Amino acid sequence: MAEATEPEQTPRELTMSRAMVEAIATEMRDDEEVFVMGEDVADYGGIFDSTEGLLEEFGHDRVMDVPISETSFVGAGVGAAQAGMRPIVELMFADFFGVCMDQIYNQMAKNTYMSGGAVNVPMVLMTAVGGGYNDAAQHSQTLYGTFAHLPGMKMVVPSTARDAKGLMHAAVRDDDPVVYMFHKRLMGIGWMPAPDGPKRAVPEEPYTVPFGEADVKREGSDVTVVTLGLHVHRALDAAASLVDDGIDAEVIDLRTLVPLDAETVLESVRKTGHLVVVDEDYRSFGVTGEIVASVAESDLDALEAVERVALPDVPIPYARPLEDEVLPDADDIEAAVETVVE
Amino acid sequence: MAEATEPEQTPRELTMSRAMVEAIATEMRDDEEVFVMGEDVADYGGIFDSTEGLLEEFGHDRVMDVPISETSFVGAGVGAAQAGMRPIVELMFADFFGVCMDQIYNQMAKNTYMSGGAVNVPMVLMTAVGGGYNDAAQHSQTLYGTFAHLPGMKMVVPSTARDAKGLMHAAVRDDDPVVYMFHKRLMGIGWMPAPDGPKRAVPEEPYTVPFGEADVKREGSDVTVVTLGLHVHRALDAAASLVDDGIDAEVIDLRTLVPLDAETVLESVRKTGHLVVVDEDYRSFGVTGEIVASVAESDLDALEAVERVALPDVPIPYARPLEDEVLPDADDIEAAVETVVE
Amino acid sequence: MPHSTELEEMYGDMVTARHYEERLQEEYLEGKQPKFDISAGPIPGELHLAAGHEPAAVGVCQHLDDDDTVTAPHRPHHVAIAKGVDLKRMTAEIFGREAGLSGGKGGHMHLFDPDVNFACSGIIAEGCPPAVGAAMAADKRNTDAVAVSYLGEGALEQGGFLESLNLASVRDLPVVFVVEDNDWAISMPKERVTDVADGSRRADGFDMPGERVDHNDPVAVYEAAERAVGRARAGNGPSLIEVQVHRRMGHFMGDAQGYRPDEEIERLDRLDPIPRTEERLRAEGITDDRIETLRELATDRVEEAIEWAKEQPKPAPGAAHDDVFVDSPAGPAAAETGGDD
Amino acid sequence: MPHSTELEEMYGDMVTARHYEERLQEEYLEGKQPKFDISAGPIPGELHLAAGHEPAAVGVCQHLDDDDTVTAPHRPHHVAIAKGVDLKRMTAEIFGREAGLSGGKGGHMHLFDPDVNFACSGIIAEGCPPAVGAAMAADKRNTDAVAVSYLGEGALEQGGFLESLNLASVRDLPVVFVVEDNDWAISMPKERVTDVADGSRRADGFDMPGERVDHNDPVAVYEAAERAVGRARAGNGPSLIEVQVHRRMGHFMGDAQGYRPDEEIERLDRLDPIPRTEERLRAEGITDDRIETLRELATDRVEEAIEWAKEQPKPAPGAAHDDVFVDSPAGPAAAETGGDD
Ligand SMILES: Cc1ncc(C[n+]2csc(CCOP(=O)(O)OP(=O)(O)O)c2C)c(N)n1
Ligand SMILES: Cc1ncc(C[n+]2csc(CCOP(=O)(O)OP(=O)(O)O)c2C)c(N)n1
Ligand SMILES: [Mg+2]
Ligand SMILES: [Mg+2]
Repeated sequence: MAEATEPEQTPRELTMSRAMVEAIATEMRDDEEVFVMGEDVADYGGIFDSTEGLLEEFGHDRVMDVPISETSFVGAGVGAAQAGMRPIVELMFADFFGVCMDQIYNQMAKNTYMSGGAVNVPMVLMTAVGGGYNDAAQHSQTLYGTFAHLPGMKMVVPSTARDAKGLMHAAVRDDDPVVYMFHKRLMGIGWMPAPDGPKRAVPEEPYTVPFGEADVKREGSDVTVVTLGLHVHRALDAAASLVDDGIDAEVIDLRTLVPLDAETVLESVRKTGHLVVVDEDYRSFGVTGEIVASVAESDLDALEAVERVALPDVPIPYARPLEDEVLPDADDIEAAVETVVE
Repeated sequence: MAEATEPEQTPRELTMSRAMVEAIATEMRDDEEVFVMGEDVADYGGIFDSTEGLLEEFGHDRVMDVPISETSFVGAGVGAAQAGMRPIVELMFADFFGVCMDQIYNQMAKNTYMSGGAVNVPMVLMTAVGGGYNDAAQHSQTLYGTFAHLPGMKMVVPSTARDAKGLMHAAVRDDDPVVYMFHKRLMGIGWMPAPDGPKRAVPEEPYTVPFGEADVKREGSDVTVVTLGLHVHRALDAAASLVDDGIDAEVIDLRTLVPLDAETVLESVRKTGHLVVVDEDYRSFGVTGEIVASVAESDLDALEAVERVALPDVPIPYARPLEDEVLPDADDIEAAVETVVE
Repeated sequence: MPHSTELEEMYGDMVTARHYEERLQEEYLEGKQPKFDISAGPIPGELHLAAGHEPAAVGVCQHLDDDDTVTAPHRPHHVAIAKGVDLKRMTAEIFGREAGLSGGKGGHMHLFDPDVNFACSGIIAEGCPPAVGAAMAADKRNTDAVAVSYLGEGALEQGGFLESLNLASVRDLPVVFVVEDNDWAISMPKERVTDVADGSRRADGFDMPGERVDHNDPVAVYEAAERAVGRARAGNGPSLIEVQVHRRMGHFMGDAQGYRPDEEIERLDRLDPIPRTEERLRAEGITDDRIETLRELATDRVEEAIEWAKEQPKPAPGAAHDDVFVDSPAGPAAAETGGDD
Repeated sequence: MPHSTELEEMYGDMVTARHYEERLQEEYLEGKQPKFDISAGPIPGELHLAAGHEPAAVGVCQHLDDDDTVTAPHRPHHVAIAKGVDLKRMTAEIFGREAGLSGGKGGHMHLFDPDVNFACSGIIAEGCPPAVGAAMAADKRNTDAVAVSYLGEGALEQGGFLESLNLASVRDLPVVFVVEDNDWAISMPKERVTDVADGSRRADGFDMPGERVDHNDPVAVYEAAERAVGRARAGNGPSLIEVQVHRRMGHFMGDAQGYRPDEEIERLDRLDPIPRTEERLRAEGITDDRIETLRELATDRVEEAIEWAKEQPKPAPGAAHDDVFVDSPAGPAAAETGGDD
């Protein structure tokens, strides 16, 4: 587990993508064994700017464009990692996991265990998630639950530039495979406007954000809103407007799903009694169920009311009114909060 | 939705695999458009006897061995189904989903929705699940949560020969894609001893078991044990021995995960107040979380205590003491029941 | 050699497709003023246009009937047009309208028109296996229908394509794989991702005929496809055709193409298949007037489709909950799982 | 041509591997008396034995050092032995003991010996990409290590293999793909699943040298591998070798092989590579006494390993919770997710 080494904040602001790239570049400078591979990561700089500028500094040998054959190159990452290198492999969209999941979940995630710890796989699988820009059913998913359900991979989802940098440092230095999911809407890409939230003061020096520590992004006493990724900002928006109704919401950003910081959630629920779990992934058999169940199982008495806000169990539709209907927004969160505190 | 057409029981007993094959053969006789394809489904009769005897009656054209290239043949099933045929495609082990998940979840499951209902995919994806025979991390999983989380496919898991037959008839006749997961330990294969439970009186004539109706396999008043597949029998064993402690357990067999019969679970919990969810799949972000959360969200007050019994979040180990440690058994269920009713 | 009516049909589809893409580009970009925001405007999301790919579409589809199946990838419009997909409803789909082919649920990467057996998928090479399945259905039913699977040269490396070659080959299925080689997979040039410049050579390892059409010419494609489709229809199994095409626009709208050499972009007009096809028409004795008429017909058809599409109502939000299953809601629990709206 | 010490080494590994498989078969089946129950006895679960495959293992691995990587599929023992995997700890793993290579967590399809860079996976062809990755690491680090990926002929159709050919080829990586063609994939004969009888032709579509060794002979394999490994080590890129081998036993123990023609099974002894290799040894002037000694050494080694393994303690149940991560428990929530024990 990476140590928490967060320094004082400095005023410099970065987009989330710049913060990620800064961490990757630093790790590449410090360690020859770190390299990046993926589709369009070199000259293009990553479709969502996740590798922007790396080619110029590190060249095509360490920032490798690879054929559109995810099983081969994700698996090559596994092989290189087992040989002791530290590959950062980009899967362009998490939605594409279906063409290479065996390498991800049966090899990358299990080899450490299946070898009884004789080998390990220090690899970062970085991938874009999220909808809200009308890219339809095959390019808009978060799939948080799909990845978190299968054992052997750590899983991180930053919501701010500051967390993104610290989590990336921690991911590259981690000796285990880490799935690093960045939400497209948070990257600060020119053509995909981001909420203001994620652009944050980011310290210049390297630091790590430890895995398994949720972050209370807003303290409150009436209701606990648990979420991650883009929806941290949706929840903060909802919390801001709930103030007018006299409701003081606590917003917890899980930051890592594996390991999961159930403790911080539980403590908050013990304080507020009310729980709303918000997720951009499909509702059933996923993140919201897990969070609710973990609280119910640990301290049922602490729980006075609970609601889940998530994508209903439908593929993500294309047209704006349809996508808006199914993606949870701040209003949905407000409504759920009002239901639980009523 | 298939109509419930269960006739009176007759005394004839079949293994689960015979019951499945009987339904498939009947459907193949009735409809030329039904065919079977998979690895070793022809001469071998299916590694787990799921197609035993079909080759003899229907020949190699309708019982097709196909190359070990799951993306191609699962996808061919999708294409044939969209063309109006009714393929039954076998994925030998659910554990292999990683090499073909795109066809399963991005095409088979989504094409109906993405086409706004213009096309549909009447296909059965049949696959073997489950551990308990020391086949280790890549051949022992149930992955119930993984499949149930992703929208667009129905999902059935029989626990008895009687249900297996009726669910297979319903699956083949359904106009939507159905993932039919059969537990190896329940098939009644000579070399893999089954619990006595699944071998049941099976009516000769065809009948359907409707989707979305859980079955109360044992009525009881003190605690609700919700489970599926092999663990229905583990739960019944636990219930039998809990009688000695004066505990009367109700055992609910979900039978289908999609659609999920949350209503039957809720009614039972309203009666007993105590809930134990038992699952052979990984604990986190899966079936147990969903069941607990759905009850908590619908009627928190009905719930006095809850426990989850599932595979901890570790890949499935090989050696007997290790696998026994992580697979839930009747003792684990008893212990959980005792915790909730205490 | 196509006879002159066929030439006219192919040309008509080419100019329809070209005008269509140019107009969609306009509509798309117009909606993203003053600042490019991918989710703004009448056509949101990614948009992959196929200007410069037309010969691959028309040369093959000229041999197909409605009963034949075509699967296309993320860049599907030209193929859809050549296959005879309902242009109005397709356009409405791209504009996210209720009257769209999918009622607005699919968008431009997920066009389904069962009347002409056309479908597409946005995942690289994943249209190949369903095409093999459609061919399997034709084979089992003993019809003479064939299936054609389109893919980009960037998909030549993907497992789903390679597996499909083998499955089609071992079962002698009536499939034609058509590779549109536009030299680029987004920013990756072909030589960076494979050592084999001639993609049709992928067929070699599977005992399948492979043929490359080296210039972006509808007649040459027509002739190669005549052999391949004929072979398939006669029950003699699958083939692979690679066609050299040219991507006249960015990979998707908004792609600044910084990675692309200027000379290459400059060359595009010289390589444009449309004027070259016009020359061919003239050589066949088709008059300039007739060519002009064909162009006008194409333009009118496109304008009409776009106008019609834009007049259609948007889908009601609640429709988002339908069509997960044929018989949605899917059972007693459907209300429970119906989400947060 | 291998010199005589090499011949002896290869023969030694062949008879070790053969005796090993025969003894495992005995142990496995003995534990399943009177009724075959897959989970009973000292070796539970599936067991895939490689008797009859030995030449493919020894002929290639003879060219490898500990620094070279080998990935093997579900039928790995002969390759592991030829690669120099610790026989005692491997055996302990197969018997599910604490001293096993994986402490009993892996079993026979998941053997990992990092000391000699050996790994295997039970998913068809999924060992190929990691082998390409090991070669990529060698390439980046500028060592002369190579990687060898073994697969069965049934894996020739699988996307993961085909993609790996291309990735290795386009980056000129030092990989050798070795296909063990035993004519069967469980019950499916090769001709049912592909039209290409010579699996090495898969290389054709990727501009890679492919070579087939048509008889189950360690010297012929040695020579083909000498070219392929040499090519890889010299930085000249990947190759594909297919070797004809014979499956002397069922696909897994307990497989009654009803699908297999009697004549074929009867032929197996005539095709046994071990007596034929002995003839070769004699031709090279190696005496019968020496051959007998090599056999005895092999037998002793195997017996010793099995005996040792069976004496080892079983793992403590609690160990099942370790090794998910290098630094398990994985964080504050580890206790929470620790399950139901
Ligand atoms: C499995 C998968 N990987 C990656 C992508 C992202 N992607 C979409 S189009 C594209 C490039 C495709 O290139 P090519 O096949 O040559 O078609 P073109 O765009 O040139 O027409 C990529 C990488 C995808 N959709 N699916
Ligand atoms: C992706 C995948 N599909 C199917 C299987 C099941 N399976 C295990 S071994 C085998 C046959 C393999 O045949 P081949 O590659 O020729 O190797 P052999 O067993 O003959 O040595 C199959 C189908 C698997 N393990 N992985
Ligand atoms: Mg291209
Ligand atoms: Mg074989």
